[in-house]
Amino acid sequence: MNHLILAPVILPALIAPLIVLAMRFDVTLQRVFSTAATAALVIISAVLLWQSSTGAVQVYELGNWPAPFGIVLVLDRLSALMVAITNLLALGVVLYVIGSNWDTRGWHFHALFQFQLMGINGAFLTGDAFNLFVFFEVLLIASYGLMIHAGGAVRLRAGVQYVVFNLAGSTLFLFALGTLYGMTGTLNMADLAVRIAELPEGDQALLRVGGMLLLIVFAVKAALVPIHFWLPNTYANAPAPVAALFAIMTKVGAYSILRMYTMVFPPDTAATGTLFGDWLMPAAVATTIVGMVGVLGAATLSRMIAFSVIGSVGTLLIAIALFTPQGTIAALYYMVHSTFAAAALFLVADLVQDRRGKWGGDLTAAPPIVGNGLIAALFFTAAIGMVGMPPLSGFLGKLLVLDAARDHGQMALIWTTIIVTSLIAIVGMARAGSVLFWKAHAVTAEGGGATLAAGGDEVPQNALALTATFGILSTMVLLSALALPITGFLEDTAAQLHDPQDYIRAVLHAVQDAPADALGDAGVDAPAEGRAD
Amino acid sequence: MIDVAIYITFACFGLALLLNLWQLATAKGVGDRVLALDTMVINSIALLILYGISAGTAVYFEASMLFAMVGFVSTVAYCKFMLRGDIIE
Amino acid sequence: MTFLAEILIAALLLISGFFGLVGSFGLVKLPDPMTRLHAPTKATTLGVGGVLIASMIYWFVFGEKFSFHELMITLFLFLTAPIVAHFLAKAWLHRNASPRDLPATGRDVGWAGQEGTEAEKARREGEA
Amino acid sequence: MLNRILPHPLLTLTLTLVWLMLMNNVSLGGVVFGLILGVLIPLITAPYWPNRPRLRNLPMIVEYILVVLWDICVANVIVAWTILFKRNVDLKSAWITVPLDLRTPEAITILAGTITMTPGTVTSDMAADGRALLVHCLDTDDPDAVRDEIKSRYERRLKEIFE
Amino acid sequence: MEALVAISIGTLTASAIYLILRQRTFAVVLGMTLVSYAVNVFLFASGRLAVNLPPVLLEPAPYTDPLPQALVLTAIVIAFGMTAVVVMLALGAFLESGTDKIDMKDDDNAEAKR
Amino acid sequence: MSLALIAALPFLGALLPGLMIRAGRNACAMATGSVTALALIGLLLHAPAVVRGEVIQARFDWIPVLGLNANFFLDGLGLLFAGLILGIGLLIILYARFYLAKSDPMGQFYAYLLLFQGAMVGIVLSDNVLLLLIFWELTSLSSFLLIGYWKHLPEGRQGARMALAVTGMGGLAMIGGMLILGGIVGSYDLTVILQNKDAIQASPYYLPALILILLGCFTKSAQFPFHFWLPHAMAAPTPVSAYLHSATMVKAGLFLMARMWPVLSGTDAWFYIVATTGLITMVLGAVIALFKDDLKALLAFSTVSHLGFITMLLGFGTPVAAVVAVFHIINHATFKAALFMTAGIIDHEAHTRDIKRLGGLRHLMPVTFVIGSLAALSMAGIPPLNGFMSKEMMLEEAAHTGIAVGVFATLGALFSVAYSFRFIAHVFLGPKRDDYPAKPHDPGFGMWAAPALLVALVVLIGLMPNTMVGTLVATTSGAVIGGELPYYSLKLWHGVTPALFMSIAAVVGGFVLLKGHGGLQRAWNGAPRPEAKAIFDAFVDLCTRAARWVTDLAHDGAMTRYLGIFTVTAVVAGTAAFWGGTHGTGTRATLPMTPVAVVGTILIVVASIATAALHRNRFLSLVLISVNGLMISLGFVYLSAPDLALTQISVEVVTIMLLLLALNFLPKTTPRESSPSRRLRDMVVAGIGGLGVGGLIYAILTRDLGFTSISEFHLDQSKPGGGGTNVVNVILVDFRGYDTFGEIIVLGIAALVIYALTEALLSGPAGRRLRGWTPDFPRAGDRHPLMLVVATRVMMPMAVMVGVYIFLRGHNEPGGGFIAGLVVAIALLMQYMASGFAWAQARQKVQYHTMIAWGVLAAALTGIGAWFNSRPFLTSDFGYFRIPPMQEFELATAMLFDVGVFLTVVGAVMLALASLSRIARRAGEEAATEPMDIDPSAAADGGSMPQAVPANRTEEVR
Ligand code: NA
Ligand code: NA
Repeated sequence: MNHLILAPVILPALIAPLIVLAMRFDVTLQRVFSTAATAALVIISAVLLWQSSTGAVQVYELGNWPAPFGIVLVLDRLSALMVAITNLLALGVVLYVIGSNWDTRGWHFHALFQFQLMGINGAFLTGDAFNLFVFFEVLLIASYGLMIHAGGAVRLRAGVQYVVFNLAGSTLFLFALGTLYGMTGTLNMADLAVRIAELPEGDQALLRVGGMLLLIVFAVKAALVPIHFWLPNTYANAPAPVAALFAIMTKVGAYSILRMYTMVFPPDTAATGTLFGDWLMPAAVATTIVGMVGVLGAATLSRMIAFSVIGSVGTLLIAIALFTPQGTIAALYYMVHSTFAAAALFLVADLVQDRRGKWGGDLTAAPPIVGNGLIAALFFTAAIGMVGMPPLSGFLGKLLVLDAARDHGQMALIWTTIIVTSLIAIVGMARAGSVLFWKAHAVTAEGGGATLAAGGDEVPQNALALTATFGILSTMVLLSALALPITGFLEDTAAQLHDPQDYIRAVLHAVQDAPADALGDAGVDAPAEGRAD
Repeated sequence: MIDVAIYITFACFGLALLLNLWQLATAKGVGDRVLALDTMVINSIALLILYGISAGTAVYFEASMLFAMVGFVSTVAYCKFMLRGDIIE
Repeated sequence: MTFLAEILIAALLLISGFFGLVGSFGLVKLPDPMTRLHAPTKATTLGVGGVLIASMIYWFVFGEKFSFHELMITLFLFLTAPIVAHFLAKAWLHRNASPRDLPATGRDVGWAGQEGTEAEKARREGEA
Repeated sequence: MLNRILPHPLLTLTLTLVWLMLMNNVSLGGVVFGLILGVLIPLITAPYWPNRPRLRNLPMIVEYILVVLWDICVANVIVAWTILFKRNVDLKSAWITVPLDLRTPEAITILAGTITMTPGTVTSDMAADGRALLVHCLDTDDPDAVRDEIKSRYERRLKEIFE
Repeated sequence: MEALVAISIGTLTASAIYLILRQRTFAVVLGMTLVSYAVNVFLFASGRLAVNLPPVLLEPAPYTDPLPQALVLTAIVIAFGMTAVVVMLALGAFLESGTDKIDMKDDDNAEAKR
Repeated sequence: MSLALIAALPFLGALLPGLMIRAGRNACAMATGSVTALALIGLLLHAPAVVRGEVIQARFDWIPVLGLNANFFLDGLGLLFAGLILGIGLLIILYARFYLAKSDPMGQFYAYLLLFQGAMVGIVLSDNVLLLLIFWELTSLSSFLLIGYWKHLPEGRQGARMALAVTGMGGLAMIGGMLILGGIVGSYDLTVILQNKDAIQASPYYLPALILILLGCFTKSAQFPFHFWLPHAMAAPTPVSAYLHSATMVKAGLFLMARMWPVLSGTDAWFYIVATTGLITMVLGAVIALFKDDLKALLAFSTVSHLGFITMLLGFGTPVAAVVAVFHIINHATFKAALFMTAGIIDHEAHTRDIKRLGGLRHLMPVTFVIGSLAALSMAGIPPLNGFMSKEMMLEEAAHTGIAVGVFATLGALFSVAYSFRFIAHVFLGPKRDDYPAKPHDPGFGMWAAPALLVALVVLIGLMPNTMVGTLVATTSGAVIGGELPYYSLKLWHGVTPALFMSIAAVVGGFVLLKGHGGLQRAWNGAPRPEAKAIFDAFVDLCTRAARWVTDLAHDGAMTRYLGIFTVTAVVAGTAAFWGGTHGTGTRATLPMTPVAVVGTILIVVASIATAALHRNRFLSLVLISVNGLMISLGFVYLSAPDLALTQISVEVVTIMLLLLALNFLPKTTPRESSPSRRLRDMVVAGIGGLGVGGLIYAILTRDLGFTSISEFHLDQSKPGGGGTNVVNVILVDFRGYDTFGEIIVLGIAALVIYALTEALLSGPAGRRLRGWTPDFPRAGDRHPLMLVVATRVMMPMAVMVGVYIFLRGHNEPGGGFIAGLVVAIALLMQYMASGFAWAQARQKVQYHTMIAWGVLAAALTGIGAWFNSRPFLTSDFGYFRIPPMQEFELATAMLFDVGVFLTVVGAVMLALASLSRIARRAGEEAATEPMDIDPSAAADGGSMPQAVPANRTEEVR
């Protein structure tokens, strides 16, 4: 029993109410506690990552009830990895937020931020399908609050769209869960896997419906075409640091697909076969195209970044939809990469918008901003990462995806898509960067003006914000430089995912160790067994 | 004998519900519809108690109690809205 | 004894069913909203009341326990029904009646719903 | 002091009874726990009930309740009759003003409620100074008689109870 | 009985979808409320139907499946929280922008203005 | 020095210029030069071994799962290119030190230059094609930065973007090619690939791989039809042009063709694609070069032409041609770099590069004249310079290949002579002019040293080819061919060969052409011809517009369509999934349809359809929603779910109240906006959605569960393990207490979000708008009617009592913290409705924020409490106690958890309503100071007159 597994959930769940209770009028205290908690989460998740790297699957039985009857948290390589990137990203974002004073532009930022972390970490750690729904809701409702942080007409209207679309998604989630429970009588993911493998033949069609609806739910979270529509307006209108944090949100969907469709509905399931991969792949390809075309067509910086998020999700989902260990390695690497790439871009976008005054993020020429060179460098670095040019991790990620897709039936389509859309994205990002940072000099030259005056006094002293941005950018360098140990870890992770027997055994040990009929006539004996330490 | 009475009473309240529905669907003003809704709640309470008798259980009692409380509050809220717009000014 | 109780219960049930039905029928049948208001506020209270008393007797005789929590609901309904009717009437008056349609209060002020409070009036005048 | 602990003794009693009703049995434990709650809850809710009226004349209370209960039964029959057998065109509904002698809000509320629960009348509004009730009659030939009956049958008794 | 439940869920869902596809936020919120009713009943029904077998052990066995009920309770609460937020958000959007249209065609590309 | 270090040095060194620039421009240039020199020395240390035929290697694992490893190797080809890159790089660094103006940020320039250098060295040293790709793309990137170095010039920006787009495209295509190649061979290591010629050429994927790789090479080396980007990249500072666009980057494509030559060449496809492309490029480039007035443009197209020249040779696929290609690579690097630097000097001194404004400079700039002329003569292929030799050998090879090839090759050479002579004649010869934009004179030694050195090489190689480069050519050619060297000889005089005549024809023809240049130029200018840049720009612009159009069309904010698509997607995908699987009809016995159930269903059906049909009357639609809620609660009771019924009905009323509070400020009706066809469409979508869901649940309901549900365990263990008889509640607070924990947090967050939103609204434009808000329908008098106030006084304590009751019994009978919380909240709401928010709030001691926080904390701490019992989070404990005179009662930690639920629910509901009430207050509503508006007992005659209190004086809710 390793209570540390619970820490990524319970720590923010304690800090957030504490902030509401004791320090809701004191921003400084909030900052201290929020940062300290997030830093602690980074350390905790590093320890968890290290623990998971042994290959052992650790199970935490909440309420001391054995799976599948109670809810369990499961720490395997994948969940440890996801928790780690979440908290690392969060640390960067919270520092940025403090540095840029975003947290003082509205109420309850830090409390909502901690709840958001709680929701995301919880979703990654849970081993129960319905609990996944609950934590989806936790992270969503916190994200609603963060998205509309500081208000404003356009943001609120975009917020309405965001909430409504996700409510529709959550509703579908429940329909899917109802169907799955109705067909299998269980909610535990490992138990679902076991039961689905033994499903009566006549129930297969309905199970397929359940699986498909669930896939759509996750696809909504991941922003897969044609149900990605919530994303551009949301990300483009959310406060930029919040959008940066949201970079992990689409990954929650991707994670869920990876988890569910390698363990619960693996391609060798009699009932479902390759159904999900067959549907996912074309959608992923379309997503990549829509996203990268959007990058080229966007009129504002944040919208461009939002579309690049969609495009990267498409590439990620292509890798996932392969449902092979190679594909999963590629997917995981690209997932980590694209999270930080998108976050970095959003933070840079905020730096830019903050300094451009009335021009904001419009991709039209304006006088150069304060610190043009530095911010341009940050932008180009982030953009290089996002479009997948070397030496940052995006290029390696795309290579991994391409290489993994080699044996897929749609190989030509996949390769063409990824390669052509990369070009489109390169052209789009280059255009944006050149307009924002280079054309600015032309404006000065023509107008004879100096740099944007607005910068001088209004832009806060934000060394911390710059540092945070730099920190997030440097993760892409590290991902690239440390590719050897990282891909090694991911290789093991993929192996663990594609052979879920260890996971299932670890979760269901109580049932499998007990006599076969323990469930039927458990009577009074079972608690002794079930609740033993 | 009780069973028959229960059956008839069920039918009466069921019919009453349908009449309420009819009123709800055809009434001209909103006030009439709120009244129909309130009557519906009362009839539902009767049905619940009746169900308790017919099933021989008291487990549904709290539901009818809550129906009574909630029906009242929502009707008042609807009326306050019609009167003042703001229900908790 | 049991037989008597059965008859009593059955009768109460039938009475309540009858009044419940009549109340809802009146809702449909009566000509205008104010008259319709009379039907359910009265008939249905007795309708529910009958069932509640029947339930109490039923438990006392067949459940062999003294059940009186039904009184709780009765209490509640008797407390709330007049308020509901009052509010519905006020709402109807507000939307459909003018002071001319109503009798005089016999005081130097009008009816509360029609008149509004002094503060309210002052504010309206201030705006105008 | 006692007033502090028991701001509304009658309410405490009522709540204890409510508790017993909820528990649906009478036991010593139940009474004790009900009393505890009956003391605690008014302590919390007391601020919401300022200017609590004092009740006198207990027999009159009982009498009043019985009268009203009887009238309710009668009301139901009469209204049922009206609904079922009287043609709508024959209905003679009317508005009547009932001037009030009562001053206590609680008493006025009970009167208004009684009016609504009894034959063919609904309390619809109150004068802006609280000195008259607007009552709607479902079907009456003589509105003044209705008004007089209300005043003599109910208001008189309430005045004895409350004021 | 099963058919009645299915019809109810189906009609609720259909009405809800129609409302969700409307242009004004209020209608969409209504639709969301309706569809949450539908999905709650759906989830509840996934444990199959039973009459008068509440899962309260004071009554004699058998019992209906208690688990979907617990799930629905959680879902109801969550849906309530969500509805509260979306109502408030819709109101806020209306007060800020003067329109309660859910489509944002006019100012689609507008950046967040601070 | 390890190869990896040689490749890494420039990258590491790229940090230096930025630091050293603080120590001055010389220090900066010195530091940069040292880095390059160090790498060059490291490289040359390996030279003897390479010449001996050894292959130097360095290997590091990087991403073994992908086969992408940091493997380097050095053979003759690598040595030549690395030498060129570092050697010329050194000269460029020297040259740039004097070329750059004071205002140019030199640190940045050198940093970019070193990045580029590192990337180039990486390309030529890579022993892993994926690694090579990385360096390949890096050159595109760093050249993007270098071309765009002068940020204020639009040509620089556009040129940089075009270069990036074109070479980036090629690089991406090459990724595909390399991946195919690696797939065929089973390794991405070049040394392995190079040994698998047969496997590669036999593979069906050979042609796609070839085309993709060549795309990369051609774009990089500016081969037709991708030649157009190169001249526009000339907007870069001259050192960049000299380095990237003559000596190194553009040769990366050639390098790769040479590198892959052993495995890719020798096929018809190779010959036709590569040789033809090279030939066309050579001729076309030369023709265009003749008509360019900008010196750098002339040189740029000349470069294009010479690259075509080399490409063609590689395309011939014969070993001798390969040797010639290698030789010309060396020669071209020397004379072209010198020429670029010359052009730079002229630009620097005369302040123009326009040939039409130049002429007669031999008098003013004698040193430059000598350097430039010698280099140009070599470019023209005039003996005894090195350019002559390789051109002769090329013509020889062309003549052997075919008549047509020979003719075109001669034509190319002819134009080459023409523009070379033009360079000399129109810049240096002729009369001195008096209208130069500046006063030109020879620059200082520092600036002409580098080109002078190169021209010295031009002459020396021409005179003593074998001494100078014999070994280098042999070693390199050996590496390219990957086998036995053919017979060849590097010398000026090969005897009377076809090439000699072709050469003579070219020189004579070139002279003639130059004489008639004036007329030809006019004809050229007059002739319509496609302008590549315009086409490219138009194309990119078109793509951008198309991308914007299609993106904005699809993402126009039309939420209604988004949701429609979502619904259709779900239905279509769900249906498709269904039809693909085996479906057996359910055999479960169904429950009888009772009349009351039928009535309930009718009510739900009618009410829900009516809600949709009448939704434009918003208030009415709420009433109809209530009917649904009521009937569903009734249904829950009927179907054995009392807890659900309780929760549903109480949640519903709170929801309705929230909606009513919001509706107060919203329009009361919805206009009819959709067309009938649109409504019909939506009805169809809604209909199939409803059918799908209804069908799905019917199918589930009519079949038995194929397994034992896990809830059997819950029923078994509820009492012994959870200590409660209400299994639903035990599941909520114990078996699945963690779900409930999440659920109350959702509720708490909802309240916080609503509060934060209200704050934002009140401080924004909405707050101002609210101040001027007037009700949209007349308000009745009597805000707080006496009857309701009095009734509430009795009912609120009773309702609180009911709440306590429901809370306490929850564990064993229907009820629990959540429902209790709602009941209490409803009781408070009743009070708020009766006497107004302000009056009630003033009597309310607990802050709702605090309540929510304590609720969540109570639940969490209860769960954590189990840790001290060394049990997992949320492990419950319970026991039975007895305090006389009460009966035995149970206490469970789960109840403490339920207290948390209770507090959160009350706090959240009330905070949400309080927020809405604050909006109302801002809208000009007065706070009530009395519990009721009309209190006949308060005044002797007449009701009390409630006094309005301005909003700001009443206590704000936090
Ligand atoms: Na009456
Ligand atoms: Na527990």
